[in-house]
This record gives sequence, structure tokens and C-alpha cells, in this order.
Amino acid sequence: MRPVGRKITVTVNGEQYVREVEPRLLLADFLRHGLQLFGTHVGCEHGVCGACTILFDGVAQRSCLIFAIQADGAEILTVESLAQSGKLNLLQKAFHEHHGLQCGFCTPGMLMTALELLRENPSPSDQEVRAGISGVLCRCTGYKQIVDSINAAALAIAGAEAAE
Amino acid sequence: MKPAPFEYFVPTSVEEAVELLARHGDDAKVLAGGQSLVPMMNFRLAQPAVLIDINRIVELGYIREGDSSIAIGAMTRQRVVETSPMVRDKCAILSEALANVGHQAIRNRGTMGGTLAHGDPAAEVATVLLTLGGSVTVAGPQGKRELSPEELLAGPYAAGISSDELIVEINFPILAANETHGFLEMSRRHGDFALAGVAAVLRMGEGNICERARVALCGVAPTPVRATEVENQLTGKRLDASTIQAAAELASRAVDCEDEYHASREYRTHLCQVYVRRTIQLALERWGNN
Amino acid sequence: MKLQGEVAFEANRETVWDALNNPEVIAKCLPGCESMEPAGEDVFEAVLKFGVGPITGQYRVTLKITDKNPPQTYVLQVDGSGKPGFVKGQGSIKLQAQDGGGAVLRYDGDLQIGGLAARIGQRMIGTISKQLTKQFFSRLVEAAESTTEDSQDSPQIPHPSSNFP
Amino acid sequence: MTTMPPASKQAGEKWVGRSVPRREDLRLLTGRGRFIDDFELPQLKHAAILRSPYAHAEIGEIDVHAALELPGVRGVLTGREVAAMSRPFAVGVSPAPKYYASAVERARFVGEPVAVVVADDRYIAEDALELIEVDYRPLPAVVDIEAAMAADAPQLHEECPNNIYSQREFVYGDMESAKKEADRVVTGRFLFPKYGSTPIETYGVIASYDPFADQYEIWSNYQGPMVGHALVAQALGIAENRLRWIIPTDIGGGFGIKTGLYPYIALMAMASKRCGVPVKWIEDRQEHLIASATGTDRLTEMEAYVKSDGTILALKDRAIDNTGGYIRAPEPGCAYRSIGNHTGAYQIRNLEREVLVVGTNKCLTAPNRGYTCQHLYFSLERMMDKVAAELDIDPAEIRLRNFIAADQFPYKTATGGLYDSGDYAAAFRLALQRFDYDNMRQWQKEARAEGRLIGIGLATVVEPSVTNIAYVGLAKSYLERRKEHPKSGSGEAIMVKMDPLGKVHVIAATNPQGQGHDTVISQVVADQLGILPDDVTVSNVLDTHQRLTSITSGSYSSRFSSAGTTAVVLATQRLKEKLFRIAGHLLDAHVESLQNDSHKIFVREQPQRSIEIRHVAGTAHWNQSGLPEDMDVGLYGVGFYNMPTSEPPTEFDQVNSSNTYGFIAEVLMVEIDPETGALQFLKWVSAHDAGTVINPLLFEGQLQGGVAHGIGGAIFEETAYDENGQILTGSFMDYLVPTSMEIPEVDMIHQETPSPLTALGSKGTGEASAMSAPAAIANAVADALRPLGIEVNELPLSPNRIWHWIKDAQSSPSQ
Repeated sequence: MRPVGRKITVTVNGEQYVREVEPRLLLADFLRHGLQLFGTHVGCEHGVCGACTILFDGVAQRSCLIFAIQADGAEILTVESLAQSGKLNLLQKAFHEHHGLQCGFCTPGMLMTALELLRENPSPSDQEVRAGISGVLCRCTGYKQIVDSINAAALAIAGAEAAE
Repeated sequence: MKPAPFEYFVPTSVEEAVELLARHGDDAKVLAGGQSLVPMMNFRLAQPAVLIDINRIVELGYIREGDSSIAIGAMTRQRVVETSPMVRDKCAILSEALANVGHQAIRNRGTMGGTLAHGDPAAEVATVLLTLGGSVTVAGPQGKRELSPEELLAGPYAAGISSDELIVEINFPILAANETHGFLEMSRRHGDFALAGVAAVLRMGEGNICERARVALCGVAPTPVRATEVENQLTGKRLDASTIQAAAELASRAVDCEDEYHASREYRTHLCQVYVRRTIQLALERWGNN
Repeated sequence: MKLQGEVAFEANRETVWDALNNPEVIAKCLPGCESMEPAGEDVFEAVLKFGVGPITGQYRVTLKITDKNPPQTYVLQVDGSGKPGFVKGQGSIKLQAQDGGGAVLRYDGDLQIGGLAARIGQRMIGTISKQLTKQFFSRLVEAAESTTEDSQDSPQIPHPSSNFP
Repeated sequence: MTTMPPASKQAGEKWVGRSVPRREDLRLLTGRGRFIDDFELPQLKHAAILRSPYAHAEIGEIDVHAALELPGVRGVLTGREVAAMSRPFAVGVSPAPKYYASAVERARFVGEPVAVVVADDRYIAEDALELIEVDYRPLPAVVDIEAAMAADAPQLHEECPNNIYSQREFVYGDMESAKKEADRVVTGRFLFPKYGSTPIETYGVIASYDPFADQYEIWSNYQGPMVGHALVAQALGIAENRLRWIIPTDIGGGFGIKTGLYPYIALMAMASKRCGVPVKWIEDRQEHLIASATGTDRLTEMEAYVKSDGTILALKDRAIDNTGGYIRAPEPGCAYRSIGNHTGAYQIRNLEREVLVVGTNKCLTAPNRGYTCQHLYFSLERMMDKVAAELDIDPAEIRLRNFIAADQFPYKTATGGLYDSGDYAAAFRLALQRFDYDNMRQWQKEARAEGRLIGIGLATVVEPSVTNIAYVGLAKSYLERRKEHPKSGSGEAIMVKMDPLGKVHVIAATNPQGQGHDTVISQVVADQLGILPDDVTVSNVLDTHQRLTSITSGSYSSRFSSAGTTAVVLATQRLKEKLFRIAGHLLDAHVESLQNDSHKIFVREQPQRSIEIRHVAGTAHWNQSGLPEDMDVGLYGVGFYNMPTSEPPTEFDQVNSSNTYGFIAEVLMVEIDPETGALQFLKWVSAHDAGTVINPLLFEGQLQGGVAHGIGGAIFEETAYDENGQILTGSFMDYLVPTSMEIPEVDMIHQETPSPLTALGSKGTGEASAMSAPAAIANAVADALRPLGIEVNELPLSPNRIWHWIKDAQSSPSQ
């Protein structure tokens, strides 16, 4: 991307970046091509597929519907933030054990969405899980094993919290 | 699918935003949540030369409970309103309707003012506002003015607001103790634009007599519309299956839509009738359960 | 897409007919008309730029009037292309004098919209086309009436309403 | 079906059959997958494609001056330059319409490429598209299959009168006797819509031309088959070894649709050559929805000749496919791919079939998960229900009466298909039992009496896998075929090598798009060598310069779990043979007397005579003179497996169009809201027999995914056009991919009848209910609407459509 436009300061996954961005640059493109954080995927660029979902100031949003310039001062979390010290977190682990992904393209958006879902509702019903992830399209799994994964993650997180 | 270039302004006050709007006129578009505008920009169906981003006008983010209404700042995110316990308690129809707006990630960013300023024919929030008879405050070069929902929805895409004006606040009347409500819509998939949607608020008296009815439809006309003939038919009646059915049959008179791929005009018209009936029934059941 | 409707004029049929044949009037009534130049007999090239809701459109349009039968009917052909795709259509316009003066105009057209607007704006274009058509005719009514009020020579055309987004 | 937890990691256990979680997940869950848009190259520039807004138009002058003057633009490639730089793509029909990577003189569908801009970034490239002026002269368009063949229809290509690309007639068996013997004829007419799979990752290409070597290097998420490589080389007029083609490890879904990607590889190769820079093009969602590829729409007319007892003696049908503005290989495969299993799960020995492939001003087609088996079974299974209704026999019973029996396998169908194994009645009965079919039928009666619209839908179908490329030959007559070299095959290659410490690395080019090949490979190799899956690493990149490939390489037609795993077994066995020969040499023992565990090779009768595997491996690498005299160095095995049943078509047009044949039985129940036409699933049992299940966790994933695609096609998805050829579903707002809320819980059961053709007994299962669900859902809806006298012969079953049917039925006078 051309380094024209305005300077922004943005914190992504705990690291601060200062970059110049053209106002029209989409946040998804900024994260991917500007910061080389390729984990966030772009699937439709009109806010329907949800693959580009990230946490923007703690809230799940479509990074294809936000301009990078709007992220000035924001704290962003992408899928790259989830695993710490080379270890999957409990949500990722549940997706791994329950085959909650196939091609993996929607997975970053699915994980970030599920993260918010479980934060707001730590023990969701199947129907609440389905409603919660309905904004992320998956063409491989038919969703069943994603729902299983999120349910398992809810149990695992509750278990880990109880153990603490 | 990348937006065309634009000049970008990020005012931090309403005055500053209004001044920018006055300066740039028709070339400018206001960027609130961007959940309708940015997709259109990515498709290049919208190519505003100037974008005035009001996300940093922090004064526009609030929910305030008044005596008879709830005032909501235009930049309040839809999800914040949807999950507000106060809104759920005082104006449940709004929370219920909001749950039908897209998906959570959309509502996380989409704003209350944005959906009204966009004025989509299927917009749930505008439909609720029309039903409740609330108001919208806009700021413009001549200061602030208040619009009724009917004035706001004078034509497609919120034609009641002029291009140098900005929505700053929306007022939703609080549902009274003798009022019951319902909101139902039908869409192809969860989260899609409604093929037809109905919001209803009924003021009830002794013996299930409907003292006043407010019913609005979405997705079936160029703007959300009141179903006044349905309302008139319900008013003063004891609500039961047959009076509700008789009223529902008048819903089609409010419909003005086109045949399109997902639904024929005839089908949409019919859905209105079915959904008006179901919504009124839902409201009545709730009344009965109270 | 079918565009059909009826518009009542207080002005008499001849005045409306004249307005319908006056490029200057048409230019002022066409929503977002930035320019309109003659390009042959009863053929005009116009540039239209409009915004409805989130959608902005810019079309270069050729308007062609055929099958003229003054002061009753003509056929209008529209053919244009621009940023959101193309438009192509044909419509008949019929004028009928009313008994107590005034006239009724009936239009009956078929509009084809293609390209981006058609494939993305499917649920919007019907409403928008109708809205723009209505706007054209309501301006025409104003134009014809102001012609009657003032003089036949110097029509005072009101400016397009500024609050149209 | 429950998924098992991962096994305790003990060597010597069988790994095949276990729910081993995927090794692929670790990178995909952490944002470290490497998809096509994640690759960058020095000096890389970005392309955007100008596309026709017209369904049919002559293309006059293209003025690119303003675009070229825009700062950041590196060049423009127009259709006329494409025609000068390339040849039309080859396709298996004659005469063939000329199809280039871009429209040349005429555009024939909305979205057809007209020009390519190369710029510093995609934003600028799209700005430049708006500055290109094209002189289009619109022509009348045609989108309807039957209208396209009418005498006065707009003609798309002068080579193809009446817009017919391919036409053939076939007769199998003895139709005359069957017709005479039949008590009744049941007829049906079915329209199957056009839809795709819309992988969440769109198409992508990076092309780099080296003018000094006259060689192209391509990265792309093309899914295969690698016949596409040959087609592109031919179109570019170069030898295949000058086209290096690399397919990255991670592909964001394919489902057949990404077989339609290869023309863009040629287009970007030319753009790179023309502009002198490496070029990246990532298709956007709008481009994908309007112009990449979908399955064909199909009109089928079918007649069934039946005995009063329900025996189906013969079928006669006429099917017309629509490949859009051009015909692009592997089409006309749509019309011939399912010929071997055309009579489904039934013993129908006589068939008369007419096939037409026509052109209209719609976007082009490609195989779409199930590759027209959903079309076939929509008509065949609807016919089964119609026959049942006509004869007043239960639809489950009519199927049981016509099934191929368990003792008839291997079963050769009338059309030349060779069904390898199966027990259809047993699998179907399992599904009926789980569904509680008899009680549900009783309950349905009671619910109907209350006025509820409840329907039970069945579909029992054969799932063909591992395409034999021979079937495309059916587009030509035997006499025409005889003039050409015969074509057949389904081969897959794998290389397994052992390092000096005895660990194994597998070099694969199976091109997965999420199916978990690497995990499965590690399971299979671990079993074959008696080691742990963790001791096996896999590199799975298809690179035509560095990997063993064949024309049939790629991941499509559910090839991997059978052809792929058999190649893995062969390769591992060859490695093992070599390992044992070296061990025998070092231990001075006969190879036949040796055995191994996870660490050592030993003499079976004298376990103390042993050598550690790592020492054997070490010898092979570090002491090459220590090998047996006649042995070449290197510790590896190569497996190149071609199904022995992949043969060219016979002179009677019989062909085994696939190689393994699984079985699916769907039993499901729906309720329709009579007021809104909305459909709800009440219960669904889906039984599958895909031979040996290698990894139940992954198997279940494929089955659930297949269901979702089937529901999409049956109810939600359609690439819709208006009568002028304008596409109505150009965004995900109108092209309705089912969300998690639209897909019900489906109870999966499975039965295993191993295939005799594959090393593990496995068959393919990747397409699954995508083939059978549209038929089963349509049958359920038809059953629900039967009291109203409504025929269900068209999809998708949108509430709008169902409501109109109900309304029309209620307003028409009762008979």
C-alpha cells in the first residue's frame, strides 16, 4: 500500500504500530498486507461472510467494513493473539479435538466470534451457539462440529476457572 | 472490491460535523457504524467524495431514561441498546426488534442513528420508532430540529433528513403498563433483510379491549409504513381470533412493493397479513400472561 | 421492470405537451441532470448524476423521442451507461385533456437495468427507479404549472429540491 | 456417531479407523496457514479485471489511455491482445466454440473478462477499471435452456447451431422388450437450478513470467485436475515443462468450483508477460458470484417403465445441461460424468438416454460438489416416489424391491459402471429403523388429519468417487473416439522416504482443501511401518516441477481416501521392502523371515537377531557401499496407483465413469407452514457406506458438510438471472449460503462394506449428501404437499415458491 495519508497508532495483539494509511484502506487489508498478519481472512468484503471478524476494542467486528484510519488509537486482537507460548488456548484446543474446522479459511472469524460469545455467555445452549456464530459462514463443516467445539470449549473454560 | 478514494474528516463534536456537512454538501456522506455504507462503497455503488466519520463524537453515545421516553444518542451501538437491561425493561419491543438486525458483529458496530439515516425499507429500528411514535433530533446549519418518524421516512432512504443534517438523538417512548407489544419478521435466512416484518404496540383496557393500536410494517414498501387501517380496525375491539383476523386482512392495504427474486409482491402482501395476525396474537398472549 | 403511472396537471394539454418537448424543461426535471445537449432531431445526450440513499449513480444517457403525435403521445427511448452499469428502456407517454381543463398524463414503460446496480442493488432498484420517475413527473407538474402562471415565453423552472439526497 | 478421543500413543496399534485430530489444525487455528493471498513476491503488482456488464454484446474499441495515465498503473491487457497471445482452450467437443481467457470480439455472459489492469495495488487497479471506455454493442440474450435451442434464439457461436455444444443418444440393454413387458409408464419433468459452492476463499493467482528463460511460474489455489496444466500450456503455446505451477498447502475450500480457475492462470500469465512484472490477482466475492463457475442447470424429462409390482424395467430420459456462454473443460463432463451410475442403486437393465449440452448467456460451469449426481438423483429419486405413488406402494418398499442385492457385487450396471461393493438394503434398513419409519408414517397420518403439512422424504443413492477421465470420451461417438488416442485413468502418486535416523517424510501432491490428507497419510504410514503418526511428517504441495503428478492429480471426485491412500500404502510398502532387504543383508537373514516393531527389525523366529530401524536407515544413507549389490541408493518408496477399473469407453458407450461406489440413504421429515411456505426439518437420519472409515472424526466432517451443501442447493442457493441475462444474485446478500441457523442436526450412521479395489477398503465420501439431500428434501416436500395435489419438480424450495404452489393448488378447482 502506498504510504500516503495520515499517521495512525494502533495496538494489535499487544504490539503498537505507527503507520501511514490512505483513508480508504480497509482495516482487513491493513492487518494483512500492512502488518503481515495474514491470519485474518477476507471472504466477501461486504460484511456477510464474517471471515475477517476481529476484536476491535474488545468487541467482535468485521474488519472489511472498517477503514484502517478509524483504528487510530484502537486495540485490536486477531487470531494470532490466541495461542500463547506455542500452546493452543482452550477454544482452539476444542476446535482441534472436535474437528471444528476443515479448510480453515473461516476459522479465524469463527474463533474471534466464539471468543466473544463465550465471554458474554459462558454456558450457551446449542441454539445460542448457533445464533452466536450465524454471522460467520462456513462451507466445509456444516457447522455441527463447530457447535460441538464451542460447547466443549465452554465446559473446558468453566473447568479451568473452577480449578483456579 | 475496494472503495474509491475519498477525503476523510473526523470531527469530534456535533458542531464540527455539521459545519463539515455544510461545507461539503451533497458530496459528503456521514460515516457512522458503516455497516450499510461501507459495503456499498466496497462495491463502488457508493462513491462519496468526502467521508465525515462521526465515530469520535463521544457525546453521541448514551442511553438516558426519561419520564416517558428513552433518549438514545445517535452513535450508540445497536448491540449496546439491545442488551441494555433498562431498554429491555422499559421498551422491550426495541430490544426484540434489534435482535433481528443482521448478526451480532454487525450490531456491535452498527449505530442507532446510522440505521435511521440509512432508512432501509426493511429497517427494524425505524419500524419500531414508527410504531411507538417517537422522534428523531437532527442537527443542521440552522440548529437542531425534531422530526416525527413519519417526517423522517417521508421517502425512501430517510428522505426527511437533508444532506446537511446529522441525526443526534432518537427518542423512544417507554411502553406503559397497559401496553403490550410484539415484533416478528420473516426472512430467508437468520439475519437477512425481512421479507416482511411487523411491529405492534397495543394499549389494552378491561376485557381485552384494544384502546389504541399502533402497527407498522417493514420490508413491504419503499419505507417502513404504518398500517393505519389495521390500527383503526383493532381500536375499540375486544381482541379475539376473529377481530384480529379481520384487522390482519387489512394489512395488505399498506403494502407497496415490487416483485423481486426472493419474494413476489403477492407473497409479501400475503405475509403481511399472516405476520400482522401473529404479531397481534403474540402481543395479546403477553397481555394475557401479565 | 415496469414503470407505470398517471399524473394529473392543472395546466392544459398543450402546455404539458410543450413542456414535454422542451429540452430545457426536461433537463430541469430529470433528477440530477447535469447537462443535456441536442444530438439530432429529438435526440439528446444527457449526463445524470444522482444519489439515493447510499447509492450514487452517474450515467451518460441518450434520450430519443419518437412516434410523436402532438399533442397526445410520444415514445421515449432511454439508453445509457455509467458507473453502476447501464439503463435501457422505452416508454409511451399519453396525454389526455380533462373536461374542466387540465390534463392527465399516463406513462407506461419498461426499464432494463444492468451491471452493478442490478446485481447488487436488486432489492433497491425498483424503489429507486420509481422514486426517480415520480420525482421527474412531480417536477414536470410544477414546471407546466409555473409556465401557465407566468408567461409562455420564459418558463420559470423551480430548482430541484435541495433536500433530495 | 460418536467421535472417539485420540488414542493413547502406543506403537503397534492400528491408526486407521481412529479419530485422530488433524495436524493441519495447528497452523490453521493460529493464523499460520498459508493461503494464496498470503504469498508475496518482490516487485509483485496487482491485477483487477474489467468485466462485461452485458450478457451478450459485441465489443468495439477499448480505450485504455486514461487508465494507463493513472499513476501506479503498470499496464493493461485487452481481449484482442489475449487472442494474439494465446489459443482457444481445448475442450472435448467438436466443433468447439472458441473460448479464450478473455472475451475477444464479443462478450457472452455478465462478468466475462474484457480487460486486465495491472497496478501497484488493487485499489489503484480498480480505480483504473473505471477509466477504461469500452464500446459495447448489446445483443439479445438468452438464458433459458429450451429457449436457447429455439430457431429464433440469439446464436452464441457460429460453430454451434441452435446453441448446442454437445448432443448424444445412448441405448443400453433391450428397450423394446422392456417397454412391451411394462404394465405402466410413469413420467416426470424436472428442472434443477444453477448453483455453486462459494468456497469462503475465492480464486487467486500469482503469475510471474521470466522472459529470459521463456518460462512461467504460477502460484494458485487451483484444486485440479492437473489436466488444467496441460490446457493452459497449450493455450499459451508453450511446452508443459515451461509452465511451473505451484499449489500452496492451504486452500480455503474447493468443492469442485476451483476446477474452473485455470483460465485465469492463463490470463494472469499473459498479464505478467505483457506488463513485465509478477502479477497477483485475488478474485473478489462479486467476481466469484457472477463469473467464476457454478454447477449447470438441467432440464430432465424422464419415463419409467414399470411392472405392477413396482419393478422398474427401463428408464428413458432426455437431459439438457447448460454450460453458459462457452463450454470449458472438464465440461461437457456434466452430462456424462454420472453415466456409470445412471440407474442409481437399482437393478435397471435398460436405458435410453438423450443428452444435450447447450449454451446460454449465463456464467460458465464447473463440477460442483456431487458433479451433477444431485441433478441425476433429483429426477431419479423423484421418479421412484412417483412410481410408488402411482402403484400405491410405500416409497421405502419400492426402493427395497429394486435395489441391487448384496450378493450381486461387484455389479456391472447397464451403462458400464462397476459397483465395487455394497449392501444397500441393509444400510437403508438401518436408516429406517433409526428413523422409526413405520411409527413416523403413522404419526404423519395423525398430523395430516389435523391439517399439518408433514412430509417424509427418502433418497437412496450410489455415491461414485474417483473419476475415471475416460467418461469425457462419451461426448464423442465411438467412430470419432477411434480416431483419437484412448483416454482413461485415475492415478495418484506419493513418495515416502526415510531419513538417516529412521523417521519418515512423505512427499505428496494430493492438493487438499481441508480434507485432512496429511493426518490421514500419517495414520496410514504409521500402520504400514508399525510406527507412530508423530514420526511421520508430510509435505503436501503440488508443484509440477518438483512433485510426481499425472493428468489426474488434484483433489476432486473424492479421490484421496481411496486412490490417494492406496498410493500411500504402495509407496510405504516399497520403502518397507527396501528397508527389509537392507536389514536382511545386514542381519544375513532372508527378507521373508523378518518382522518389525516400532524400533527394530528382527528375525521372526529369533527375535534377538535384530537391528534398529535407525541403523538400517543410517546404513542406507551413511554407508552406501553397505547396501546389497543390486540396490540403488536412497531410502524411499514411490507409489503411483491407478485404479485397475479405469478403462476407456467400449464401442457400445459403456464406461466405468468412476471407480469406487458408496451408498447413501436419507430419511428425513419436514413440516411446511401452509401460511408462509416456510420449511422446517423435524428429523433427519443419513446412512452412509463409504467402505472402511479411515478417520471417523474427519469422515463425520465430510458428511455434515455434504448435508449443508445439499440443503443449500435444495432450499437457498441459486445463481439467478433476469430474462436479459443480468445476474440477480451478485452478493452474499442475495446468494444465500446457509448459516448455522439453517442447518439442522442430522443423525449420521454408517455401514462399512470394504472396497476390493483399494488397499484399505475405503471409498470416497467427500460429496456425500450434496448428491442426495436435494432429492430427499424434494421428496419430503412433495410428500407434505401431496394432499394438495402439488407436483414438486423444481428447486430451490424457497418459501415464496412453495407458498405460490399451495396458493395455486387451493385456488384451482378440485378435480
